[in-house]
Amino acid sequence: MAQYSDVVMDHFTNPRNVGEIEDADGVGEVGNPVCGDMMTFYIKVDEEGRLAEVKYKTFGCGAAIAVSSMVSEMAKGKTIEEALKITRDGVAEELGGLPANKMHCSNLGADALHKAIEDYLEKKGKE
Amino acid sequence: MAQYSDVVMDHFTNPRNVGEIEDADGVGEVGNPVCGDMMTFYIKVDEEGRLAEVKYKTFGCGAAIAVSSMVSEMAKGKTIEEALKITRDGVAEELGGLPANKMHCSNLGADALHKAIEDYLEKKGKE
Amino acid sequence: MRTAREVYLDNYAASPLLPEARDAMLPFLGESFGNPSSLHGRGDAAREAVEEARSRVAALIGAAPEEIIFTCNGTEANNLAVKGITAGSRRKGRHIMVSAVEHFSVLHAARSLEKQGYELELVPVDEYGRIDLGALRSLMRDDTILVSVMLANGEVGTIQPVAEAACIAAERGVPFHTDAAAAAAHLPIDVESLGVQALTLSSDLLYGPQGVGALWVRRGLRVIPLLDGGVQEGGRRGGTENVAGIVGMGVAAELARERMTERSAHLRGLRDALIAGLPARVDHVHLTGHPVERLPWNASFVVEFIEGEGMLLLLDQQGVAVSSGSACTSRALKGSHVLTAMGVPPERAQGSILFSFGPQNTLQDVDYVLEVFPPIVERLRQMSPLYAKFLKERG
Amino acid sequence: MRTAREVYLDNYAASPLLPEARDAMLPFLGESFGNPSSLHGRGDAAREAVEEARSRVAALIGAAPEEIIFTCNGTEANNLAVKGITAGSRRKGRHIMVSAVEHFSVLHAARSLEKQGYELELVPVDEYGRIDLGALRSLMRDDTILVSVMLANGEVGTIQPVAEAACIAAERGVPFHTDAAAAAAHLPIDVESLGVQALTLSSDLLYGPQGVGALWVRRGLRVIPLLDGGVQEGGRRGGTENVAGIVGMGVAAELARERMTERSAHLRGLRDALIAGLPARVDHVHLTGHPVERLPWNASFVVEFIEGEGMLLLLDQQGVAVSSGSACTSRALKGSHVLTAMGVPPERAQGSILFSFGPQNTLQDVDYVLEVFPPIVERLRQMSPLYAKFLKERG
Ligand SMILES: Cc1ncc(COP(=O)(O)O)c(C=O)c1O
Ligand SMILES: Cc1ncc(COP(=O)(O)O)c(C=O)c1O
Repeated sequence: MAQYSDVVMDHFTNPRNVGEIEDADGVGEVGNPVCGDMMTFYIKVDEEGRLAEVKYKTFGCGAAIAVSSMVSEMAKGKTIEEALKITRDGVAEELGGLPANKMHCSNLGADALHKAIEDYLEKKGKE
Repeated sequence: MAQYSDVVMDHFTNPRNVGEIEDADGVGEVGNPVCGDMMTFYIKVDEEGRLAEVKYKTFGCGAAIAVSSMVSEMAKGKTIEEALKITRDGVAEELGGLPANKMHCSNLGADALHKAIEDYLEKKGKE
Repeated sequence: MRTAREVYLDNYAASPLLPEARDAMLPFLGESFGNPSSLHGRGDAAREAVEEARSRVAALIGAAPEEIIFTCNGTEANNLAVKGITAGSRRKGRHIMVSAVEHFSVLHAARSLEKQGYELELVPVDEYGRIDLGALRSLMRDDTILVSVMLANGEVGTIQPVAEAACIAAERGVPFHTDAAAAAAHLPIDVESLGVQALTLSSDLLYGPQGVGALWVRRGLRVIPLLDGGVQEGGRRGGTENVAGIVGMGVAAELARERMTERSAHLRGLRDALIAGLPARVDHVHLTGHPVERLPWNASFVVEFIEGEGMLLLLDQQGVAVSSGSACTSRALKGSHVLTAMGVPPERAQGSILFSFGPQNTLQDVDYVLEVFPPIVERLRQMSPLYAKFLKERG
Repeated sequence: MRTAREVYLDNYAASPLLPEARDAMLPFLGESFGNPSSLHGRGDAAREAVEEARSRVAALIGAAPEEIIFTCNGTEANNLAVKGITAGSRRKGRHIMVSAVEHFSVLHAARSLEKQGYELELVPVDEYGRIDLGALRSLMRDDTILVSVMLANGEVGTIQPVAEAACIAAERGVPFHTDAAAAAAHLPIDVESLGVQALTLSSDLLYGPQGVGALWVRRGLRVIPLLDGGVQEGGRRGGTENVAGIVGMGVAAELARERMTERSAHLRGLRDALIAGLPARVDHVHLTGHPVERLPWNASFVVEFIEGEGMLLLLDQQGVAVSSGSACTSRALKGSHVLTAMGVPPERAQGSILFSFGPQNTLQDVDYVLEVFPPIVERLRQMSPLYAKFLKERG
């Protein structure tokens, strides 16, 4: 798959932090299998407001899986504010670039993370 | 030139009876260099009404030259009546066939011969 | 990444060139170079080689050599058929019909005509991808000027009832084209008994070289050229001939005829072993296409809950080369129009995978796939939110 | 018939494939087979090979690789340019202009557009075959949507003032296409300084394999595909790529760039030796085309009073391969439209003969021609009624 960088292939082949968090503090789902890619992110926030745990499940192409893995690595240990600054472009950059046609549809990881954070904030607000 | 039969190639390479007859009894010219082929036939008729000599000059493709040569061979020694029975198709047949696209434009030999005979008959009539 | 084993099961995309075809081509890439239009000895030799290839290709489908137009691939042949035949019958009408599962080279050619003012009707197919003959009959009109239905679909393997369809078109006197690119090496074809007016062939799908194809057009049917230029190919297709390629296609066509029975039996064995073995080892895997009326080399599936590209990449890492009709694996990022036309739900179509066998494959290749593929599916499912949902729902 | 010597001087029709190109192609006809669209390792390798070739072809003309569309020959590239650019600018007008001496793949493509309702204007040329720039300027209209003038004509060798012509079109904002098929191996090309929007290349005229060509299209200029199908070539040309052929063209393009100066000097030497030698040995022989602004490999003549096919056949018997633009040697039995456009009288055009040199030719080849050709001319003239007339008239 010459279309993917070595970093993408590494994250696709050995995705970090795959899984669900049963008692997640926030859950974010984006995408749609009809369009090709779908991701669900789970976060656990510690007392200092840091993402202690970030997990995900991903349906989609190699890029989608690598993006999820990279986002989980980038987000882990960050504060909420820091994590909200993770962007699609930033993720693609960390991955050593993504093929042009994968930039939009498969690069949903940051969105899913942000959704999970919003979910957390919303739940927290309600407490 | 796989398009031509061996007989055509032989007549093209070693055309028989090429030339002019200074004091010809009949001369026939057909064709037009603009269209590609042009032939002039010369005949000499003996006392018995036979074609004692048949010569020609030809401007044109391999087929045109081979046709002229074949016609001269076929006509030589024939009576006027016999010579008038030489047809385009007969010439092509004797040549072992001609490529389809050469049947019409290059196969003018019989016409030229007939014109030479007409010329002879006309001159004779005037005598 | 080099793996212990290379198992190439993407013969539909490209297949090893027959050594016999290659050997026949080499002189024309070397000292026998020549242009068939030239009037000297070298041109004669090139022309004779092209004409011999033409006879061989014609023989494969029971046609006359002068009815064969060499093209540069199946795509050009299909474009020439669709655009050339309609342009030749312009005065008779503006309505064209092609099946919903045609290769893009038919479908997109037809769409481009639609943009130019032709009316296009897609003939629907059933869940196995077979066209609806009743619909074909009822959708046909007095101003229909072309029907195109492929002989067999490469993506899902389904063989179409072309003789029946051609018969329906013939009742109305409508020219019928069939794209036999994916089928010609495997199904005996006789254009007379098939009753079609035009037929597409592709060299690479005959195990010949890439860069060559052919369109057969029944004598008397008018085809307006797509490539205007010189009077090559009887004035129906200009351009200097790819002599070496044409020669290679000729040899491939001849060998297709000679080896068809033997090859098909071999391929069918491999195909059936995988079709039987895979669902036995992996749950929620479904064969796509017709279970019986299918190409001997085609084993296509949808694997639920996961997406094709991931399968491809992981199989590639194990040395197994395959393809998929998923949106992510298409450069246009669109899911397979074939699966869609067959009514496969989009999320399921995302799990499409095609194993296409070639003569060089063995039962060991099937065994290897059956060994390495199930863990790959399992691994991707473990990552899949859809699979998690499914498990939860099932309880 | 085998002769002592083989002197091949029909390199314009076909030329020996460069061994370097052949060597680069062979793996792709063997174990490196693959489809550039495939997403596995084999597909990657094929895709990389195609992309490398694209870069090499682009480098030959100073273009960006992604602006290169591979086709199956120069004819397809020209058809794509003429039909694709006009279709892409349909809304802007219906008027197209091509020079009167274009290759048939431009001229007949334009004629087919004319049948579809476009207006075609042929740009006239002078006695040397050079276009009339004043006429180009004055015939151009507000609704002109394409001008196509070749870089050089293969039949008579004349190089066109394309930069000047393109400049005139640019003033009006009209897309300008140039067919560089016959020129690209011999004239340095930089699409920027040339100021054109599209440019045709043909592999076989770069000493690469037959069956490949390319169209360069400047970024931003819309081209409607001729071959609809898959999204190969950036969606501008469908169909499985001829990988081996494309690789061969890439190598040929690279070598054309590297060897251009040296090759041209060599060819020019041969050409000039024949151009000087032939009229010195045979009366009433005239060079056709421009005496100075001409392709290094082209020595074309008209020989008065005789016809081309006869010369070809007799030269072939001496082992010399050449071509002619006479009506009898064209399969369509029409005299050269190029000579006609240059005002050569038809009976003179019948005596057309083209010696096209290639890198493998030597001065000995020229000497051999100068030895065997004069007796052939003499022999045919002795048979010619026109020559007899000429002699008589001269007295
Ligand atoms: C059914 C069918 N038709 C046409 C084609 C197009 O052939 P090519 O890619 O050689 O142009 C293919 C290619 O796979 C095919 O499967
Ligand atoms: C100027 C020019 N353009 C286009 C072509 C067509 O190239 P092809 O025969 O490779 O299609 C030729 C071929 O000789 C040519 O000389």
